[in-house]
Amino acid sequence: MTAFQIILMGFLIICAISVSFSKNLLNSILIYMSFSLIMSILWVCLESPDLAITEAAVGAGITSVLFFVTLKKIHAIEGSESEKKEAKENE
Amino acid sequence: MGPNLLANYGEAVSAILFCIGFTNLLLQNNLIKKIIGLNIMDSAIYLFLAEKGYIAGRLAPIVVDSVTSVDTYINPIPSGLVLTGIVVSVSVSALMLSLTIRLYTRYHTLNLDEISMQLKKEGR
Amino acid sequence: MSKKRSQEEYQKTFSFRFFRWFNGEKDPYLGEVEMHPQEEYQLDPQAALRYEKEHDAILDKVYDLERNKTMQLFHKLYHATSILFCLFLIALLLVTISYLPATGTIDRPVNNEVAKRYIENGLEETGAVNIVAGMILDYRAFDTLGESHVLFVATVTVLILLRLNKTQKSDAEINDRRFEPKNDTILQLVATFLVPIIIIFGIYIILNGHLGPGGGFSGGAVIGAGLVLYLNAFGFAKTERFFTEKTYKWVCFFSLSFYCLAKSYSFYTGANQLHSVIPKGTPGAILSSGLILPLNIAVGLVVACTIYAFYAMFRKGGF
Amino acid sequence: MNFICNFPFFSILLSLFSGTVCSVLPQRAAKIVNRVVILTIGLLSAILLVYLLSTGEPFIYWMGHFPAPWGNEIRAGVLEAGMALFFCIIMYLSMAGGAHKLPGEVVESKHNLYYILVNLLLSSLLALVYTNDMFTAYVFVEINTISACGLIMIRQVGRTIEAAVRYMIMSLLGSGLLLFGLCIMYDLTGHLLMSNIKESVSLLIATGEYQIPLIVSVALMCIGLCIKSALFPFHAWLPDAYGYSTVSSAAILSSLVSKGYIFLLIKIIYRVIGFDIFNNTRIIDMLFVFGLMGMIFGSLSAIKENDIRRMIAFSSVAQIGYIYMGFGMGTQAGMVASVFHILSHAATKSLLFIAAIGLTDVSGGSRKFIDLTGAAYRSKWAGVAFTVGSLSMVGVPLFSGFISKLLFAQAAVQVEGKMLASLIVLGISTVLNAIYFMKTVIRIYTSTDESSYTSITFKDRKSYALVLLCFIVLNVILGVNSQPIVNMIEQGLAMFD
Repeated sequence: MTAFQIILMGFLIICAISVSFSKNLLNSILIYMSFSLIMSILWVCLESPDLAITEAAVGAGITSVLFFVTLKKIHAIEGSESEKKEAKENE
Repeated sequence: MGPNLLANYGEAVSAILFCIGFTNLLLQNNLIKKIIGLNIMDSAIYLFLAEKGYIAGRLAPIVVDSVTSVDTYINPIPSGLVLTGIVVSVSVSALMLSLTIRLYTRYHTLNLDEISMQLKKEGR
Repeated sequence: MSKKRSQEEYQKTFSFRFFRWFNGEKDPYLGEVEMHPQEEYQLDPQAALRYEKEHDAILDKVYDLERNKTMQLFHKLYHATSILFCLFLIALLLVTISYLPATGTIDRPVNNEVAKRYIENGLEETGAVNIVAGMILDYRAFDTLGESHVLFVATVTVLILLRLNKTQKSDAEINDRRFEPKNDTILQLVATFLVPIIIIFGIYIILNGHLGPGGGFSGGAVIGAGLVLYLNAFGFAKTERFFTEKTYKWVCFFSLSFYCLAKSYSFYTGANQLHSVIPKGTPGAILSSGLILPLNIAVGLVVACTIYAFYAMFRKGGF
Repeated sequence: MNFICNFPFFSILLSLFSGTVCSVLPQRAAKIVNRVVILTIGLLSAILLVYLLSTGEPFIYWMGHFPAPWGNEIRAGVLEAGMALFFCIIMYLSMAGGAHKLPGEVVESKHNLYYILVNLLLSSLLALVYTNDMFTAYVFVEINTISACGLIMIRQVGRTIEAAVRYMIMSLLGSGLLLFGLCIMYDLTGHLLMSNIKESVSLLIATGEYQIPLIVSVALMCIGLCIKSALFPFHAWLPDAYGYSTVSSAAILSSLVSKGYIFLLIKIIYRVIGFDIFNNTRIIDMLFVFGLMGMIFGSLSAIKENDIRRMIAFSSVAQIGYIYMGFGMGTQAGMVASVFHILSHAATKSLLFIAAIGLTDVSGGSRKFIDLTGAAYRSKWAGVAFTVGSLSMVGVPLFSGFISKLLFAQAAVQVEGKMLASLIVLGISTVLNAIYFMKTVIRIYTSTDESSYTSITFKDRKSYALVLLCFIVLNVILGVNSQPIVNMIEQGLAMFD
């Protein structure tokens, strides 16, 4: 169990660092999602199922959805710019 | 250095994560990444707290077969605190994201430095 | 040498003006200053354009990030100090942690009489099988009351930032429709299966908050996620049939008021050593543990509505 | 238990509940509810204060059915009740003084939300004042932060939103550090209630265990609260936030929000760590140095400023420096001076913000000094009030600022190592204060020959003038009748132990 926890924690640190250095915003949000998921597994290992459920529903679910809507709103998801152009041309 | 660094490896990881989040919040130019940094920072603190409640070889604090001996379960207090904390961090990140949307619709950038440059140029 | 001033001379002095101003008899400008509306100053348009361009050029020079040496230096200095500060913080925290009591062991200050009573008497005193739920909704309920208001105040700020008025709303709707999946069959079919299951699972988590892991907040988040999925699959037209801003307002109002009043009752009776009339029930049954179940339901409703509201606000600035 | 002991709990719950109620009420009703609630809470706090002065004993109130180490508690002493009363007075006056500007600054449909924010802000301030539990304090600190952010950006111009983002980033750094410090403290002591933590901490100090983590945790909490209350190097968000938000918001933010955090810090110093233990750490030297730097650099930035509201905002930085200097002295006298300065600064700064809006209103809405020339002749009450505020800030006798400077000087004389530094900086800061405030006062009393203001009515509003009069009276009361208040503060601080 300890080895498993240590591996998970290593993943956590890798995720946190790669969020900071990734160029693409969508990528960093996906990495953050996996960060939350790993965190919730870790909490199961630490015998706190309440936290695990909440983190899985909130960190990996709701927060990420909100991030995605924001990205869509600010046109940061790749492709949405070109889609917009197409839509304009169609009009 | 104290004696317990290796035994407290979970806390050490949470301290490193805290500082990564802190650095992101302080240094990233991009607002979205700042917000992710904020979330990482908060999660790190919660990991720290959860580690504090953990006792090796004991069960989650849900009473099974009406055994209410203190030697059976882990400490429930940190879990309760973290539950409260998670709600706070969700609300804060929703607020920050909506601020981001507003800023973007007005200035068309996510970089705070560029925004303050624009404000200075407007000369008010 | 004192000389009595004549009336005219006196009228010119400051004190005369001050006293008249102080008594409110007269405005200092009336009579002394000829008052007429200022003529609008009109700049020659070409000169204005030139002037603006010059101004912009100067500003560009001053605020040009890439070429301004001092500003660049400042930025580098700022980054360097921040990184140093963070490294220092890591070192400090690691040293601190190395001195903390070892994790996982039993004889630590954390495992004291507080945790002992929560575990040993929690079932009896709160009626909740899940000790964490009993702790946050009964022993330390004031925190949780604050927490639900944090969520409420966050919604209020999001409303302030993103709610649009009627005229802007139609624009936003047109803008939103472009992003909306136009009757995606696969998504709709999957949603028809998934949404009921997700919502039932959320309700299960809420209702079992005092019996197993879960509770109002996580269950509410799950239900909110289900609603968001439904919205994405079928569009605003469908959801607005049962969920509008008014629904949100009243659900939130009733749940939070119920929460406030119920907790006020329990705080009041607790502090004044009165007997609380709320029955505890048999531990383990669904209808047990006093106020915890209704409070979980209230919190769950607030959270589900809030999450749906966040999503709708972010997407098009209204419901 | 006496029925009056329920009052702190009633006031917190009343303001929380009124926040919820305001969300469904029509706009006018929300305004009335807001006013009535603030007045009621003020009244409750006044009664509580009288009761506590007569009994002379602080009391503990259980929040729930369980006693000390298990349940949650609030605690009321003289200082807490006095602070609550004072916060209510300032909040009521600030809301009333800015009420006539509100329709122009905030969109009509969002007035309700404004009152919700004010109610919740009040509840969080009251909870910070009364609470006896560290984690509850953290939760209400977050409510305070979010609602303050809402108050900043409810007037939606670009500057305020940018300021709100900066404010949130700084505050979140602060809350993160506060929470981390709190967690380490919890790990060392196993308690969350302030009184129990204090027992454990004194035990730890006596046995010499866990010294380093203890100091680090205290330092983290202190730095977190310093960042949140805009101590000098962390003040970047402050001028825009105070300078461009609505009038009432600026007055409330500058006088109450940062004071709530400072009061929490006082509680931590006295009730969590213990005054003597805190004074033996190096932390007070750090607070002292940052306080001194804030006093000078805040004033220097204020002198450079060309905008009246931003100038007042920068002056806040200097005044918060004063408060931290008092903490840094490490004596009872310094602490009393700081607490008195919290009161005096709150009364004066909100007066200045509200008077400044009167001056800018009659100058065509411009806030540049050049346009303010002669503004005091056009709006008499605002002119007089601004002068009173400035004199108080500079430290002229008869006004509250004089007393706080006197107390600071007296406290400084008693401290050996820090006497010279604090007296010199106090002198320099007073001179700098005088430069920029007197410059403004002279400017607004210079008559002009220009005649570009005909379109503006010169009439003073009655309610606005009344608010300014109340503020002036409050200032003079604090300045003339200071001895009972100082005694009360001393009594309240003694009750903390």
